[in-house]
Amino acid sequence: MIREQETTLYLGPQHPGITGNMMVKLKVKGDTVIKAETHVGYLHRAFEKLIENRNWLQSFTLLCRFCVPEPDPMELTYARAVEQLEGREVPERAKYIRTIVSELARIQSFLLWYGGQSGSSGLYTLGQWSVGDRNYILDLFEDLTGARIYHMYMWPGGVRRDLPEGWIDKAYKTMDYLEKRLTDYNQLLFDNAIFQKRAQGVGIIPKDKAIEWGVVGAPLRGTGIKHDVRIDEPYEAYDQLKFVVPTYEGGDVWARALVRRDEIKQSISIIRQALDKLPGGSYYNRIPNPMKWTVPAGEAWVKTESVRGEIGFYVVSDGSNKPRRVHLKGAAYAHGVSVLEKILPGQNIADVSFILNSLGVCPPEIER
Amino acid sequence: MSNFKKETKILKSLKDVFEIKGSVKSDKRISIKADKKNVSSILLFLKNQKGFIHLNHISCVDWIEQNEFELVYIVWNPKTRLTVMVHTRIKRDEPVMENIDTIWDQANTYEREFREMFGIEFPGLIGAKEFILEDWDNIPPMRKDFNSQQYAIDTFSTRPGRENAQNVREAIQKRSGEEIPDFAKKYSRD
Amino acid sequence: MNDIIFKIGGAFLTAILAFTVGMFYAGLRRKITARVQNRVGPPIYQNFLDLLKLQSKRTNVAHGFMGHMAPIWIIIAAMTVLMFIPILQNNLWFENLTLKGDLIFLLYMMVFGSLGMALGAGQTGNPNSAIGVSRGLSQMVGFEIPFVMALVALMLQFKTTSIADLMHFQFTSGHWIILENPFAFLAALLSSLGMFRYSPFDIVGAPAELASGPMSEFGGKYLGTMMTGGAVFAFIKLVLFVDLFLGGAGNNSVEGIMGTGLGLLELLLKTFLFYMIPVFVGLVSPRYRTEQAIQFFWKWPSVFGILAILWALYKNGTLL
Amino acid sequence: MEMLSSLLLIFLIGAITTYFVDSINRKFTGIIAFLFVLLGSLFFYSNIHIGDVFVFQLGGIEMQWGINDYSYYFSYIVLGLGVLALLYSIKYIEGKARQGYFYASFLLTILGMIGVIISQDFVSLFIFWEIMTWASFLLVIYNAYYKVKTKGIKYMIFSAIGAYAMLTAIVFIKEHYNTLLIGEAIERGAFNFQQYRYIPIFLLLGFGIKAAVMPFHVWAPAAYSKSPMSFTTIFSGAMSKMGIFGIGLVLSTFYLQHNPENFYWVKLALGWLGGITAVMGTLYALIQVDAKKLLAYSSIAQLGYIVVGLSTGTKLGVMAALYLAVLHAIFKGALFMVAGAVERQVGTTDMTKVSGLIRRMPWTFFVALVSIIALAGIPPLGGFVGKWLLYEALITESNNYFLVIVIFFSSTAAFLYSYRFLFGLFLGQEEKETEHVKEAPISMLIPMLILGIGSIIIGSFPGLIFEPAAKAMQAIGFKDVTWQMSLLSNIWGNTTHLFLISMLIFSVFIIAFLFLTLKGLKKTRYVGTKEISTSGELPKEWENFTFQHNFFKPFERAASPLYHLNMNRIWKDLGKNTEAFFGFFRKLYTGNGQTYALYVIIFLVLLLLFKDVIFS
Amino acid sequence: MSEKNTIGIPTVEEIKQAQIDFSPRCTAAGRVNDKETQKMVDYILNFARKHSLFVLAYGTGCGAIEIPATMTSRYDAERFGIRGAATPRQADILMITGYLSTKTLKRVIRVYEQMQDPKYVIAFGSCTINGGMYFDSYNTIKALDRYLPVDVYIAGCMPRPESVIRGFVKLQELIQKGNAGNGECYRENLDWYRENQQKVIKNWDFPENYNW
Repeated sequence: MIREQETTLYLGPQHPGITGNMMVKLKVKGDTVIKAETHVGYLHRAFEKLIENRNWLQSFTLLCRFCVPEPDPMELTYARAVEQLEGREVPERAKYIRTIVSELARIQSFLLWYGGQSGSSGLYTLGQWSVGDRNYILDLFEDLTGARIYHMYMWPGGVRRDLPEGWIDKAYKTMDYLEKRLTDYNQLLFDNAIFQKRAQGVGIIPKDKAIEWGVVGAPLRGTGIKHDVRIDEPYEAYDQLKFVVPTYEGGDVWARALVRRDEIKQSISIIRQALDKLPGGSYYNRIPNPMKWTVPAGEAWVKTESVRGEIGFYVVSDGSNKPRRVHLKGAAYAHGVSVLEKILPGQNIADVSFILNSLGVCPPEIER
Repeated sequence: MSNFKKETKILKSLKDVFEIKGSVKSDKRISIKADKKNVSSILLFLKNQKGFIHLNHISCVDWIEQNEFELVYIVWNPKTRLTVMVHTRIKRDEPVMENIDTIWDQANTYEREFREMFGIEFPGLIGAKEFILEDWDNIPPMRKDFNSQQYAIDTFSTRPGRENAQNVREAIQKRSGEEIPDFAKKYSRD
Repeated sequence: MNDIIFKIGGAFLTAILAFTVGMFYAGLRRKITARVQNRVGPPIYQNFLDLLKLQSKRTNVAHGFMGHMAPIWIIIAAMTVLMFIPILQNNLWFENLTLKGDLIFLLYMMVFGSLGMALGAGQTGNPNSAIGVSRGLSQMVGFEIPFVMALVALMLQFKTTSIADLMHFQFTSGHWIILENPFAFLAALLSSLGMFRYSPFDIVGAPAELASGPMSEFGGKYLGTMMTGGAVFAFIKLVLFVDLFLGGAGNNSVEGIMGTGLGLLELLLKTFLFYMIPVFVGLVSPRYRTEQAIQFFWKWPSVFGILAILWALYKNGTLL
Repeated sequence: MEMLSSLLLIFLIGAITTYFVDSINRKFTGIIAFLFVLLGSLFFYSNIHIGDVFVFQLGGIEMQWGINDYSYYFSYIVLGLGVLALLYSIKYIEGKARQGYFYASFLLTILGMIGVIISQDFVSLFIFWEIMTWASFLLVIYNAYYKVKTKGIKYMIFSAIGAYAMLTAIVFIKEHYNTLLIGEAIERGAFNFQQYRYIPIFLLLGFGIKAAVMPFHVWAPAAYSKSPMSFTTIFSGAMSKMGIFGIGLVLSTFYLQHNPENFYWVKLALGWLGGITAVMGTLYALIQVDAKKLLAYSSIAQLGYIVVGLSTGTKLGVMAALYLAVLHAIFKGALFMVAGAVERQVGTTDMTKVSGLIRRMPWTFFVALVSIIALAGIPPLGGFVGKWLLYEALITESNNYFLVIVIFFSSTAAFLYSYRFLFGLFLGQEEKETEHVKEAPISMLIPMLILGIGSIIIGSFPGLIFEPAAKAMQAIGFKDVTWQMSLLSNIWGNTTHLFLISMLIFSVFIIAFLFLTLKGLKKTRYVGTKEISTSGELPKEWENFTFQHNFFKPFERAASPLYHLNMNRIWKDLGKNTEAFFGFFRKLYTGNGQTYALYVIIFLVLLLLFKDVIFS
Repeated sequence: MSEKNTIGIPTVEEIKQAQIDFSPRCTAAGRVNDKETQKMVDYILNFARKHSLFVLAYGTGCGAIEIPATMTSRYDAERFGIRGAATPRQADILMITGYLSTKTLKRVIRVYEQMQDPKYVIAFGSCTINGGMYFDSYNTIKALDRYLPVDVYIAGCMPRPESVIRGFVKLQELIQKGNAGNGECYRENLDWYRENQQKVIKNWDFPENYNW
């Protein structure tokens, strides 16, 4: 047995710097990473296996737990996939509510990202602020769905409940409050010379390779490539709302951070527009008894934009009351394994957790 | 709806080169069925000639009734924003599929996963044998003939009270002897 | 005989004072941090509870002799340095050994603890510890340079290497050195940010990078003892800066216990004010990478240090 | 007055005897060599007294050997370290080939150094200097007998440059001052920088090369680290001090006869040269992966401090230099012995390969720890005293203020390599590969422990060294040198009480140690280095958990501009550029000691023959 | 059913006989002090222990998403002296935030054993109690107390920060009474735990001479 020359560093699973229960095994020489290896499977719950034993509606309880920081896009994507298979129409009001909820989910996930990105660089104050303010979004969710994290709100055919009374006002107020707080956050983080020094030129994803590597979402837009599912294949009410997809050149942590900074502002504006335009009418096309509900045979590939990037569901039905196969393509699937293993070598140990946070690696999406 | 001009063009060019069956499923979705041995050349063709440089997804479905696995390669063109889904079927008895991680690096991750979860072999695949599971000694778990619940009961010690978890409300009712409350009735449909 | 009572009693008093004040300041820091972060925060005596809990851990793990010794080095360094730093002006109880050692000695003695701790951390065999030590020592070379420049400037300007003399000068003349040589103060202030190891210079134990760096393998009584040493060291640094630049404490002519009380009050006020600088800087700064931190110290603080020496020479009349 | 020559005779007989004993019975070679050196030392300290002079004629040239306080001071280093190093050698060199060669050269080296110390005229100084150089060259190439060209050539070339410089200076002195006696030359002002300023410069060059001063230090790392460690002890501990001895001698006139303020540039140049030597030595020491090389570079840095001390020309500064000269011999001798012990027991001193020896070699670690603390200058050990004297001299008595910062930078960066040395060899993971390693044999431990304990005692009672040092300083012309047993004081009246500090540290240590050890004694588990928290994972056997490579990479990156000044490269470039021009002369340098000796003699003869032609 | 001990919880033998679904408890030495003089000291130490809880930074499951919320500004767990700890050597509390896959279980056991007494385990979420919605998953354990001694369960999926804090307060009550911290019980009944653990973790490669 020959002992390795490089020092081995286990970043995770029990480590303050890792983004979830995963492990990045680093081989380092000096403080430079020579080789990085992602190890996942610590969170494997066999969702896709379990869903095959649940009926179409029961799957929702499992689906939203695919990725904890942002459960709603999972529900939305799956609901849209089932709708596509079944050819079920969604009322206009439900489309708007879905848009609002998924944008709220984006905002709360962005606020968590603020915490993660600043916390991994040692600026804990911002994390305390933003994660604390995230509770206001969760309050909105709670009023709307009854739960803080896992909502199971968006079902095939619409949403589970209509907006409660006074919710719209509350949503407006929350948006106003957040917008005010965002200037504080950005002053603290983006105007900070040290953060700039840390973030610039670190964890670069090359622009010409980005799409081929499977990079999606903010990391892709951080390389200057404009790609957003909400524009490429508009779903729900996005084609009726005005918003900009920010892009920045550079491909480093700094560019990704700037993209996210602008996106959260866009999300707030989208919510405002959707609340303004919210049409009346029904919010739900009733589905039959879920125990006996069958979906016509076929396959569907549906994509949605989450905070970490594009997520997709590949759903196959064999015409029974249970899905044949539900396969999630998480945004972190490429980010967390192959992209990470490509961009980490050559980086400083100090930047590993920083890069992980900026890529938005979410292990449960990888192993499900 | 548009008349799928772009989509049919791609489909036609594919049909010119390869022996495939295919159809335009919906807006921006082209679905083709190909033979196992053609898949990698189709993917290379799509990537190099037609600009489908982004590998969106690879999925695997176990069709135990036909004794086949279906592999679905979903590729995407960032310019035209079209998606091509390449289906292929391989025998369950000899689950071997061509390795495409030379075309897209991230295919390696998918293939390692399928090797572990379905038992499909990809000759020449680099990477640790254990990707998600650890010390797995049963049949690959994502195969349809693997019974997860039975395995769980055999392996893990469970707490009593969960034997009949399918009908929770009934179980509660039986145990407590209470009626199903009104608000709950409202949501239960028949 | 009386002398010995004063010496031993004073030593105990000083140690207790330093420990209490250091721990309370650490608690205060947590409280202030919490308030800035929109939180209530722990009670101000939280650190005492933490310490008590750590010391009352039933099992402890040591990775060999040097690992066992690591906290001891810190305590030795803290106690020794404490004895040589004047706490109050002209106070028999707090005089200790202030006249028996000078600044050069203090400079070297303050390193003693970190180096001993580094040896202990090295023996644990945890790679995080070693990387933390590598970072810590590298950063030390960074911040010691401007600090030494400031000290050399003071020594040249006032023709003494004794901290007691510097304090005495400020007491008698009424001029604080912060005004006599502002550049020295600036250089020392900036390097004090590194000495306190708060953000942006908390690279040694950066949690997101190295778990907790050199402390990774220490728990229970070892961690508790290190915490004690750290608290005393925080007090030492504060008193050192107050003595050097802010006129020291106990500048009153009141006799007896009242005078001591007033002096301590002055000390607390000045140290608290000085302590708030690293604390608030730490609250709003991300962490530097190691080489960035070193380069930071070698840029502006060192320029201030050189200016301080030139200023001292100018004041002395030996420039040109 | 025959005592001095009989002393030299003892060493000479010893050298010859050991050489022949080796071919008869290899077992006793080391012991005999050790006994000869012990005998010589006992003879020296019992029969030779300060003030002894021995004058004789050799081929019309008046030779004078003698001993004064200054040389007596250096004899402590040479003979003290020599005895210990030979005791250490017995086991260290055991089992190796060519022992007779080794011991004979070793004794010749000591003979040369003693000769240098006692010679009071230039001719014998030069002869002994050359004996020392040749003998040491033989030892440098001992480990690489068949690869002389690559290993020893640098040392030889620089020694040759030094020798020629010295010879030139001697010839000039004879020419201008008409004397070959050192004492007379000093009196006549041969070393002043006023009249013939190239004389002292040439002499300083000759001595400075041996003391590994900045631009000429490039031979030192390879020579120190490649020779057997028991010899490096002497090589770095004592022989480099011969350079210091000479520099002190040259500068003494300067201090005494002139107002140094008029020649500020000399002090400045020498001081900065020393400062830069210290910085570069330190910077290169901390990036080394071989412990021996690390110590070699560290030696260069330490010699830099000594040169800085000498350059100040003040009482405190020269005291610091002389103090550091002895102390460096003590702790660096011990450290080289530690490196040698590790080399012998483990087989390598590569810090990327060795780790976690603390439990295998606890006593060696103790010596290493003590010596490293002394080296780093941390109280309460001896090194701190040297650092204190140096700083106080620079701050209070010299007006070379920025040099203080440079020195401080160097000595703070010295903590880095100090830690690197201890961590690299003794701390970190205990691996299976080193499980078989045992503690060094007792005859190697004894000299190490003596030196280690020496630096502890000196830390509390530096007066033990101050006393002879003060006498030595008076011998080279300082007046009223005051010292105290355990009290340091500068001219501003600030003091540091070392004994108090030691007592305080010791008592706090006892209290803290008892508290921490006795509290929860039963429930404290002492575990191995494999039981670390690796983020919950179970480490694999082949994975390496010691942080060994590029240990101070962040510092290296931060200080990267300083690393561009690579003297080695400059010399190499110089060599390459002049290669074409000196193509012919290159052929003369066979790297063989004997041909080299021949050239020196030819040069000498030519110089004497044509001196009128050249220098008129 | 034989008679029960003072706390009212069956012993190991009883469990083996009756197959009752409880993990073994013990009255290990050090938990109970008979001496009068010790009571005061214990009171003070327990007071310190309960107000200084270092939670190991290990998000074992999806419950980890409510931990930041609990620690940050609205809920501010630091009021109770709860703060994070980076390595197991420094930590007091191991929070099992949700389901444990068998792969994670191995790491959790390792981490738990590296923690130092007194150490507490808080199981968080329904899935640690009886498997929750993962009752038929082949990769998650169903009852945590078979593998590690649990002090406090927090039910829910996910539990809100309020209930997390309630769980901590419950733990504090237990600590003050001296009933929390099962490290010694774990050691006492190690064979029982090891048997269960090895049933799930197939390739048991913990070091043999492992002195935790």
